[in-house]
Amino acid sequence: MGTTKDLSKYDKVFLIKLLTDMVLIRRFEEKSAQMYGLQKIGGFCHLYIGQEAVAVGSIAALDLSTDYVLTGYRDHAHALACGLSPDSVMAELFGKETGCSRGKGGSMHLFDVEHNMLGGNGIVGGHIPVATGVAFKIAYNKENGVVLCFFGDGAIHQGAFHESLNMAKIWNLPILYICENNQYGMGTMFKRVSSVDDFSVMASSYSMPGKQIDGMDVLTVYDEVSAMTEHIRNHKTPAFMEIKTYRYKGHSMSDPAKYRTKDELEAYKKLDPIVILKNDMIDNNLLTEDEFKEIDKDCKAKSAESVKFAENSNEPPLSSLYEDVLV
Amino acid sequence: MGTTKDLSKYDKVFLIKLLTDMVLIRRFEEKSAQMYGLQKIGGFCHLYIGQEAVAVGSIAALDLSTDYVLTGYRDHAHALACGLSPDSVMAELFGKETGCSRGKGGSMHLFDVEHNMLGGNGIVGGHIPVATGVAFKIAYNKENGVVLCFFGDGAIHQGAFHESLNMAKIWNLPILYICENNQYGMGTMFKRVSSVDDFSVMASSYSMPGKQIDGMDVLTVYDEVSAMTEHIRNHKTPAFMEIKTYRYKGHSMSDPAKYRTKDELEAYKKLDPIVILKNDMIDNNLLTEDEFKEIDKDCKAKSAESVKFAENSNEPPLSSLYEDVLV
Amino acid sequence: MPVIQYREALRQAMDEEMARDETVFLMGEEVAQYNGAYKVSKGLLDKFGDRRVIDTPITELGFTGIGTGAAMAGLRPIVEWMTLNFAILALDQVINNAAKMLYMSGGKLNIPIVFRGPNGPAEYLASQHSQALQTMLVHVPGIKVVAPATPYDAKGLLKSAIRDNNPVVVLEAEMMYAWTGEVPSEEFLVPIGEADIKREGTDVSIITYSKPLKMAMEAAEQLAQQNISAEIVDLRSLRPLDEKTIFESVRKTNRAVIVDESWPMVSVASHVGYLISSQCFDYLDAPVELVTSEDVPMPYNHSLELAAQPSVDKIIKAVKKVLYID
Amino acid sequence: MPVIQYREALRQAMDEEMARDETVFLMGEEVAQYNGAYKVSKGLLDKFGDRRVIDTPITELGFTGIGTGAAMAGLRPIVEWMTLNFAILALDQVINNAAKMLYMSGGKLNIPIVFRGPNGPAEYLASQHSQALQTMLVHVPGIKVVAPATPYDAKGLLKSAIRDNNPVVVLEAEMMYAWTGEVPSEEFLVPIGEADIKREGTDVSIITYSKPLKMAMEAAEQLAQQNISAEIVDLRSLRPLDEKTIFESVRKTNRAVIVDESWPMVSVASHVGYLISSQCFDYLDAPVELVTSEDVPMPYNHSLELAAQPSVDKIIKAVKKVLYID
Ligand SMILES: Cc1ncc(C[n+]2csc(CCOP(=O)(O)OP(=O)(O)O)c2C)c(N)n1
Ligand SMILES: Cc1ncc(C[n+]2csc(CCOP(=O)(O)OP(=O)(O)O)c2C)c(N)n1
Ligand SMILES: [Mg+2]
Ligand SMILES: [Mg+2]
Repeated sequence: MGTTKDLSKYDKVFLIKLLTDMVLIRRFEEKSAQMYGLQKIGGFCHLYIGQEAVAVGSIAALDLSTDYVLTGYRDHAHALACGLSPDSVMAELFGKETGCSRGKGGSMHLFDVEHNMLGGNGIVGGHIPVATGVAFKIAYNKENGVVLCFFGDGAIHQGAFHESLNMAKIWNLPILYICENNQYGMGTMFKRVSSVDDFSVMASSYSMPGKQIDGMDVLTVYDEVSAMTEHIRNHKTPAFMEIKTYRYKGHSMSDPAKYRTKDELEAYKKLDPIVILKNDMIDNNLLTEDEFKEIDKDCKAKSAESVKFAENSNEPPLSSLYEDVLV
Repeated sequence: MGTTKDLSKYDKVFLIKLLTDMVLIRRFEEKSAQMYGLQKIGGFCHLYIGQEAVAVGSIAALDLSTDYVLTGYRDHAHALACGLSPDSVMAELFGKETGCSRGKGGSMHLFDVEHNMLGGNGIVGGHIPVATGVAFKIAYNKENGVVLCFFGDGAIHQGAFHESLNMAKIWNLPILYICENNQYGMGTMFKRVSSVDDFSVMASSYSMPGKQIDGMDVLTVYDEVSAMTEHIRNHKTPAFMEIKTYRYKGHSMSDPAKYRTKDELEAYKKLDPIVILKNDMIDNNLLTEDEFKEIDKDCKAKSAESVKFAENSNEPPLSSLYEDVLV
Repeated sequence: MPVIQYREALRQAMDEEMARDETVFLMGEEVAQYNGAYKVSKGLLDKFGDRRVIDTPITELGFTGIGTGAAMAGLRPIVEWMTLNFAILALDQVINNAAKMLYMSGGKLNIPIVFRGPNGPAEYLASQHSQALQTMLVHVPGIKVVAPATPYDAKGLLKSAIRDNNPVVVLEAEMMYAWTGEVPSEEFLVPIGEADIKREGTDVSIITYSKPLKMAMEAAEQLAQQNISAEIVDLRSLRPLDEKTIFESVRKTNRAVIVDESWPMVSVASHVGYLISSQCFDYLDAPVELVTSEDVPMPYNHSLELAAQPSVDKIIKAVKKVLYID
Repeated sequence: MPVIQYREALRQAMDEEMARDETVFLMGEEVAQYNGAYKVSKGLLDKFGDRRVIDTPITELGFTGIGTGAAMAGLRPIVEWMTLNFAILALDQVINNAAKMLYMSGGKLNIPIVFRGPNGPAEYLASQHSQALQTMLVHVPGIKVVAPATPYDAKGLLKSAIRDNNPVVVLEAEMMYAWTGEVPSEEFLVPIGEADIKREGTDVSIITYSKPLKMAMEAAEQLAQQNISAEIVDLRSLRPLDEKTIFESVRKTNRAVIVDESWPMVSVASHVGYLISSQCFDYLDAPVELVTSEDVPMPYNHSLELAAQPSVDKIIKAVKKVLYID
């Protein structure tokens, strides 16, 4: 804590971007929670607050002109980190025509082909084979891209995980499987349903590199994912990474999260990913409190605007009920 | 080869039993092949010739008053090793009323509740969760039994394997997962579809003991499975074992097995499990050529009688078509 | 008579049967410490302990198969699927093992197991979380399928399901869990395989089950004000199907509307529609009408998702159609 | 015109389409080095190499999802299921991803993929290996399902399926692979969604698809000798269903028998039976009859398994019933 972390190897503009992306996600999710409370948003709404460093740090390591991102239903952050506008995401949460999925997908099904963000999936583990298939296409076309496939500590026990990693390895597919271990699958502490505490050991069942890293420091995530994706591109192999993180809110808006202690939550909040980067940057004279306030104000404004945009957008027409079933 | 293996620690009667069980399976399977050729048996018929030491050696380590056996569709040998009569098995292959499944199950679905042989399953990997459930019942009732769950090198990649082993470990279920690696899944050499050459490494993904052993020497199988089931009973943990073996015939009666060389087949035949035990016993003066001939004659006779029995048995009545759908 | 919620009725059924038979246990995602994703198993962990109320990992195929194996070996598992949408992953174990084991074993191994969970759309849950999947189960011989729509039927049918020596699927619904109704405090069972006339009528038979029952009752109310007397047949059990009660009603009213919230093609609705058409051929004064969900995945937008489902208005329209009114 | 086997017709379709479009590839168990469990992909590995003809591990859920992801990213996969019985394990990927992706993404991500393999009973394969599972797929919006019964239709429909920009399931059958028929050497397509009158008739419409077509044709032959003229409607496409052709035929003959080898409850047969009953209400001179498999798992014993399935005699009996003959 006391010692200053040396950030000299990073470009300031880049650091500002990481910080801004995390703050935007934080403020956007807070807005989502607020709108959910006002019943502007319904159904399942899974917030990412506390985990910002994972999506931001790992997606910052990608080139989204060739690389792809797929994740589960806790996908607002990944969408924003891929570059979707807060407007198009909030409009989707509102179920409006201007949403990134035309109001038909909702919170769990955010897509954006332009940014290679291929969802968003509501079935735990269901997107792991799909993401593997996207990596298959990259290999089939001899492209240079990499797929990041995010899933949780609950999803890793699904058979789809086992089947996918084996095929990814025998076909040398360029994909990094990232288990976002936020400690809980709904109300279940991950150790209660897992025969291993360190998921990275599972990589050896598929003879692929595996690593467990800290997910509260966005720069650690960025460095490790950069190195691993580099390795994937160079050695034509899939890889696995467990990123340890924590979600501050309940599993979804309807979960009071009674299954964990206040102390546990407070302890993690001391490791807040935004505070960590902010302080490191201040220590390195790359940021001032005022500059941070500016960034925060800006992100709050963007989130507020996204709500205005969503509110002013039209509902999809009734006719769209019958569209997009088949092309 | 040259050096004599010391069998002094084994009871002669026991060794004779192992030898007889293996010879019976060999002769029974040969009869099955013959009857298939005569179209007395139809559909899929998967022979066990070459793998006899695995079923015989491992099931010999059990007490079938408390222990259970479940396997896949290559189940004739496991049924016989559990003590089902050749008559009831052959009659089932013939689809007769006197078959162990009343002629409704056939080759892939042999059952015998009296001998705790709970199938026989045609879905690759489908019985792995079921066998785990049988172990769950043992633990639930605080019984002392163990379940042997046999499956192949092809089945291990199914998601059901991954899901089952994790639950077996978190609930401390008494089950030994035995991967009978006979090198091929249908026409596919196992290494072509597996990211690992040594399956026993997979055990660490479920923090359970894992071991790879030779499956051509029935005494090795017996000793290793005895030790592992002992460990399971004492430490209340599941375990995993890969048993290396080889099938002499095609995947099923309809497979000419063109995907492997004659040399490979011949090389394995030199490790024939029956020949190995026979020679070891002769070297230890526990068996004479004549005694072996007697055993063989006896097993041939039993197999021939099973055919007579099957032929003389009745077809199930048409009314039975509508029975056993619900109790 | 005590008035309780549908979820409480289910809880009572499990509570009573677990107390009655030590081999009955409950397993599923979040059923123990979290008291159930929809609080159906509230308090059961505290009462019966973690030997009999068991949280599973998120492995539908695996724990459905484990339940099947445990049943095969003599226990009586209740397997909770958090929703039927996720149970698609488990269908192999239900169809290939639970439903066929008795048959494949020549009558040796029956599977006394209950699979239960919410089925059908709730609200704002989009395509993957809003499916009514009864077709996939009712099609398959070797299992029973029930779909209670009242707390009374929920308790009575779940108790019968737990005591049944065959695999029984109990279809519930998120939206029904908070529904209330009278449930006697004395022990009772509702036999599997019997439909129930929820409202007597003479002009038209509205045949339905599960969540749409409420809409059908509401529609019948409004129709009554227009002097149209609708009889409401609640199937309750989908496999086996109580054809006798269905046919008796239609032979009396000579008109039938079937309300089913699943997709229309190859649905329980069209199957019952066929049965009525062929078995009441000489009694029908009009073609049987179906009111189902639209033949589309479920959209997230709320007005669209409501438009995709059956409604009171759609039912009234269908009734008027079979009555050739305006 | 060349007379070829059904399996060869399928092979030609894949061969031609793979030659025509580099993004088309084939994946499945034993499709490459073994030339297919039923030799449908014979020679394709030699011709196209292991980049485009790929053996998979035995992981139906996994490779079905991988195919879906590859299609989502722009390739045109043909996924072979060794049999539909095993594809139950893969249904989650078909129903929750392939069928819904276009809808959930608001029209952004279509899934141009073909799922194909043998469906329905063969011989001596018992309960788990003898299922006709079309119900599970035809019920679901967002996919197309075809079931060709002749080499000509097999080639034409598979080619159309490969070129279709939606998920298409092609249902084949072990027993049909060796069937022979005329197939032109020139390129042709059979459009998805069009039924085909396989035999013209005036007294009764026999509506069927897939393997039972042969029995229906045989029955029609025998009926002709008794001066009963049966028209045979081969559905070919189950989703979308060519209702127009079905209704036209029934409105002409006024009688319908539907032959379907799947289980009776909630089947394509009962669905079509409902559609005819309601849409041809004023034309039907008799209730629609169904000839399906018995409502039981498939037994291994051969006489029992034959008794469990449709037969020429059962079809003739049903035809006579709708004609009120003896
Ligand atoms: C196949 C399936 N089973 C169950 C669910 C219900 N469910 C949604 S999220 C969730 C917990 C997942 O936890 P984890 O994988 O750790 O992801 P996290 O929510 O922590 O991001 C469950 C059980 C589902 N959506 N899909
Ligand atoms: C789920 C499923 N997929 C495919 C098949 C077809 N099939 C039957 S056996 C087999 C190969 C299995 O190989 P392995 O597990 O090594 O067992 P072995 O036959 O060698 O004993 C396959 C692909 C099946 N029965 N079930
Ligand atoms: Mg988690
Ligand atoms: Mg093998």
